[in-house]
Amino acid sequence: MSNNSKSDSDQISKVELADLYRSMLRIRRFEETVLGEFSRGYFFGTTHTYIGQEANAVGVLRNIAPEDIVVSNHRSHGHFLAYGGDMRALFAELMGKSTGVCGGRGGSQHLYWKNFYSNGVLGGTSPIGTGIALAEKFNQRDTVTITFLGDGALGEGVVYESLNMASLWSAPVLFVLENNHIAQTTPAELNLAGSIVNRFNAFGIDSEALDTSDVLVIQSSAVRAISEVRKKSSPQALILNTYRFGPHSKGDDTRQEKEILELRKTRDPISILAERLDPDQINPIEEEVDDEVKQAFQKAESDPIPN
Amino acid sequence: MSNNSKSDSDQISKVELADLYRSMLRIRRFEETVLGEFSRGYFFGTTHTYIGQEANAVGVLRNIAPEDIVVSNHRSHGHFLAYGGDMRALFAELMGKSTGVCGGRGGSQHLYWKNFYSNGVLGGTSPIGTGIALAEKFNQRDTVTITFLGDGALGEGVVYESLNMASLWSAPVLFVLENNHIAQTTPAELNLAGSIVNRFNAFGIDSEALDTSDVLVIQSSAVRAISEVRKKSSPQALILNTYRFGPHSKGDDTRQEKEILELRKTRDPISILAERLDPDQINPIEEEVDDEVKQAFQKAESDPIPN
Amino acid sequence: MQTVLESLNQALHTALASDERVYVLGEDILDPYGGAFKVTRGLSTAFPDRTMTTPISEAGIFGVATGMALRGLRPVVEIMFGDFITLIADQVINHAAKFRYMYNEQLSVPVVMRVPMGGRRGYGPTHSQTLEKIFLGIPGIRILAPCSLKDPGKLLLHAILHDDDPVLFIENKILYSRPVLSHEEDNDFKITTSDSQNQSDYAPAFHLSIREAPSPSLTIATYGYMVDLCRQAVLQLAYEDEIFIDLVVLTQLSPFNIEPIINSVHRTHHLLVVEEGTCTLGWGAEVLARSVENLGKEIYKAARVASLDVAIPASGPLESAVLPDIDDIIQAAKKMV
Amino acid sequence: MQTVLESLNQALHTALASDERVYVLGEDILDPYGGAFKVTRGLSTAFPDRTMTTPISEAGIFGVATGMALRGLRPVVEIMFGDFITLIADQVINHAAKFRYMYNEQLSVPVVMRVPMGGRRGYGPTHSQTLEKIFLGIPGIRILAPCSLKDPGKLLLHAILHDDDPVLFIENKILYSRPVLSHEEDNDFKITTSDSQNQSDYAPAFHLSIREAPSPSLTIATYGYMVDLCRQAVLQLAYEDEIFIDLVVLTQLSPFNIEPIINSVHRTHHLLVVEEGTCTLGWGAEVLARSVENLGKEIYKAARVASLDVAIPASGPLESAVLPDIDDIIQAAKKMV
Ligand SMILES: Cc1ncc(C[n+]2csc(CCOP(=O)(O)OP(=O)(O)O)c2C)c(N)n1
Ligand SMILES: Cc1ncc(C[n+]2csc(CCOP(=O)(O)OP(=O)(O)O)c2C)c(N)n1
Ligand SMILES: [Mg+2]
Ligand SMILES: [Mg+2]
Repeated sequence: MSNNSKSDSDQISKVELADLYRSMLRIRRFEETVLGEFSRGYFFGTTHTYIGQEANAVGVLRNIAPEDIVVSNHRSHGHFLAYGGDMRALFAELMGKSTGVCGGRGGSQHLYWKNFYSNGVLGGTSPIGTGIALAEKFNQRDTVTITFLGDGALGEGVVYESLNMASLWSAPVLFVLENNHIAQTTPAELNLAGSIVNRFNAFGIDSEALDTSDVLVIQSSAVRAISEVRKKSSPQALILNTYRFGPHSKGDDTRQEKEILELRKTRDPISILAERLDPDQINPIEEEVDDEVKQAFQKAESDPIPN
Repeated sequence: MSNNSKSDSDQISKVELADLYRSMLRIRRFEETVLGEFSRGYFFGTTHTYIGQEANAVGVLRNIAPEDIVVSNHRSHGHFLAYGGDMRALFAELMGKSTGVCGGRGGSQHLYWKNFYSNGVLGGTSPIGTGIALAEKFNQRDTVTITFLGDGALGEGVVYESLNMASLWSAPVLFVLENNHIAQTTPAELNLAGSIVNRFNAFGIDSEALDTSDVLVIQSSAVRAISEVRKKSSPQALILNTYRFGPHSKGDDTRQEKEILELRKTRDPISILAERLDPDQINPIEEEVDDEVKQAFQKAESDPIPN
Repeated sequence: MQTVLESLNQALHTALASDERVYVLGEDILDPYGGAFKVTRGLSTAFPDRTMTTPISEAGIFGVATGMALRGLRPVVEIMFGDFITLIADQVINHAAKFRYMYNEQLSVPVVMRVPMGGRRGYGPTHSQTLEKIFLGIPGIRILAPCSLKDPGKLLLHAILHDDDPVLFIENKILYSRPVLSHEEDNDFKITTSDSQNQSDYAPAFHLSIREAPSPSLTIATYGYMVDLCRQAVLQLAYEDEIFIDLVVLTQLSPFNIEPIINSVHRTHHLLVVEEGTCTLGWGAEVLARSVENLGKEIYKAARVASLDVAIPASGPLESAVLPDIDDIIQAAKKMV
Repeated sequence: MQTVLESLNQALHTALASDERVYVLGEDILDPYGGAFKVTRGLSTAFPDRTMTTPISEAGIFGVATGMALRGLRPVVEIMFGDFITLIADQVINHAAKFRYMYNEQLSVPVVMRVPMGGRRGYGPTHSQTLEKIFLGIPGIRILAPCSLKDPGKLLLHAILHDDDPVLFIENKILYSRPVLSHEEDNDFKITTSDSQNQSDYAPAFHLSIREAPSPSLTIATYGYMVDLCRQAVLQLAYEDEIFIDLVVLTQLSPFNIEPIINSVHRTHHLLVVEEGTCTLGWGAEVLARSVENLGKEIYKAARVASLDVAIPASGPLESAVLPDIDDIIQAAKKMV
């Protein structure tokens, strides 16, 4: 397990720090808007927000190659935005508009754009990510496929079928296991026996586990892992211990408020990175992002509904 | 890993040795008869014989308590006979007779009698065995459930769902993994990445692995494992490295004949045990078993067909 | 007035209280959350030892419950969304449903799986389906679907306590918040319970007709939440178009016993089946098939109202266009008579 | 003369040879074994890099193939026994079949799954089923079933090379050893290919009638291995009972296009559907449903011959009693006309 390391950030330019900050803040503000406006009836269905976990998507996806592939799950907004997905198209998708990522057919959990795929059936995406990685390998492309899974998804058997095949056939896939210690309302210890790291290792897949909300640490581990997957053309796992600040979907948080306040104090990736920025860098980014989110929301809102 | 240990057998009475020998020989002769007579049209469907693996079923089931439960798979004849199942009823089941274990409805892979259950869908029995173990536990019975799986069945995701739940809920189940290094025609190394032992351990299930065809060694490990499962009321695994001498079902052995001859020479549980018996013990047992098998076959053969 | 949800929740409480063999398993069913749709609310507080929250392992959970049922318990499993019964297909079809028959009637498997089904909430393609069709007709299981008539909880309770075979209990999500109507309370409809049941079929069938209406010229057969839509359509058709309908409501979908429908069509000669699932090979297909097998040219016209044969979109307007609604029923009925 | 097995095997060879994007995945498909039923024989020798033997992970294999299909390959998956399509239900229904529609037609999933189905080998309850019914009617997949008529291999080849959506290809095990009949070779029957196909439907439908027979009074609709049984029944009914039949054979089961059947029933007014799966909500249910929707009282009588609604026993005599045979078809036909 690595921990926050100041030395990493010393190497990193102010611009890069600002970009990382902006990336995470875009997700944060997007999700806050979704949660805030949901009750006003702008959106259809339900939503799973990424607040608190922003450093994972941003840290992992910041440096991927343009051809790299992302296989995401029900909690996909952060992954989608960090991948480069359009904010207005994502708002529009949640609003069921024809300009949405999938013309409103998919909704929050079912996105496809460029090399980004998400689906709402837990674990079911893992063999698909493995097959995607194999296809790229067979086609002599040195693409890396990144499959995001939550701790709860480790309950699904098909995940282990996938680990086995990915390992047997050396699929160039990075499994990113976001362990936010909870699945819907169930704490990990009621869902998971044994050890997450060992579950990957048992199938011959090396893994690294981090327990940090520092995007720089995640970024550097991810860069290393992705480059190894690419070089060795074989699978690896990155286990990110993380925390969800919001409800599972909407208003269904059964945890103590105190617990969440404490998490927000100690594990907020945005505050952690803010300390590394010059104070005068922050305000302009905040304004820029607020403005982007507001505009994206308004445009999406005035987009046509499909017929 | 343990190995053949002479000291074990020193403690064991001649009667017990003879009983173990008889048990294994009954399976061997039964299976030889099935294979031999199959082409004559006595049996329906197909069959998976246990020749070479007799020490597993006999070693594991020899000392179970009367209330203990066995959950078996497609290769169930050996388990069934070692459990105490009636030979004639098993012949009759394969012949589709109304006196069969399940009146001819189940056939070779689908047996139920007393506390013995088998089904032909690989891996699908594992959550069922876990549920059975839990039910017994909830009912304050100190029963142990023994679930047999093959190396190939480790491909099925539901097995891992079961390991997780068995571990989480402390189900008193002993997983007996018969690794005969092949699944139908596929060698284990083309099917399984990583390590079998680690797959159990990753879910918090302790295991012991043996590489022996000595029934005494298997028996002593099984006795220990079963008594621990019973005492701790929690799951364990026993991994038995073993070898199948016959075809997967009928005439579908793609291995070299040389390889099998070598196995028969070095890993035949019956020859291995025979060395521990007085030579004059053996003949009567052989005759007795031959006679039993012949009678069972003939009776089954003249049993009525169902309507 | 009680809602369907309250009725089902009460049934679970009663089941756990009245029989020690009852266990409830499911994802996220512990209090204070009490399950994704709250049908299991309060159970873990009242019966902590027999309310088991599970990993996200639908096949595994159902297999564990099957094992428990084999050893004398009476487990009830909640599958969080009916869309995921795909994950238990093997455990249902090749295990639980087969055991009694293939083991020569030597044992039985009293397990109940409760599954919330249906759309109209914008949950999108993987959380909105009405998928019981994949199990309808599978030998060895009973499939029940409560509606807002009479006593959905009683149906569930009977399944849990007295049915010795696997039961799939289909709960439409929209139905949860609807009030349960007793036969006596209904001002518009005369409701009779069909007496043409098999001995072993404890799930009632109902006939609804508008009080004092002329004899009907069309039979509508339906179940679940669609009953509510059909009632409204029937009223509108009567008052605006003078089309009078015998509404036949089944609560047991499979094994099929469509005698109440046949009896009605025998008189009306016109049969419309309404269901929320996609049309092709849904419940209605078997209803029409059996009807024509039984009645031949006594059926003048037959039709189905169901979802379009596509995935269910998340976007509200698209979802509405795919799912059947009152107007679809009215239009279909008008075309027939 | 070529057998159905040889025809299918050849199609796989041709597919691999003619398109680099084709991969074949399945359990135990490597030579010398060449797959449980030998349909994949020789592939691993000729195309070692594109013939992948897999772990026993039906869901996983199919999911991997879906991923491959998403990235431009054309994978073909063999599920060793059709009984185990239960294990891929989620991957099929909630993944592969949904993707094109739910991702707004931005991609497609050209994956073919081949599944041996059917009984008559005494394999017992978990290895003898005809289970395609659980996927029939699911939006987004095509279900094909070759028979011994004309060119089963061509059908498979087209599905692999040219169909951009998921295809479930149903192969009856008994059919494997049957000779493939060209239309010209048949002495008893006049065989015509129905021209009432949709543009997108490449799978042919056939009409068979006895040469020089009077006009038929009954339509029998069927597919797969049951075609062989129906042919014999049709001959016997003609020669012994002077009942003349229009035998309509479909090779595409789903999406349903039963125009050829409707056209025939329009003339005969009597429809018998024959299939090997259990009766309730099998293929025949939808055929009857659509027929009565289309034809109303033009159908005088309709019936189905299918398996009894139980698991398939291992014992030969019991299995025979459960599965439909020639005599069942003859008896059913005689009852109708
Ligand atoms: C197969 C399946 N079962 C159940 C669900 C319902 N569900 C959606 S999210 C969720 C919890 C997921 O937990 P985890 O994998 O830890 O991801 P997180 O929500 O914590 O990001 C559940 C149970 C589902 N989507 N798919
Ligand atoms: C779910 C499932 N898939 C495929 C099969 C077909 N099948 C029967 S036995 C077998 C090989 C099993 O290998 P293993 O588990 O190692 O047991 P062994 O035969 O070696 O005893 C296969 C693939 C099956 N019965 N069930
Ligand atoms: Mg989580
Ligand atoms: Mg093996």
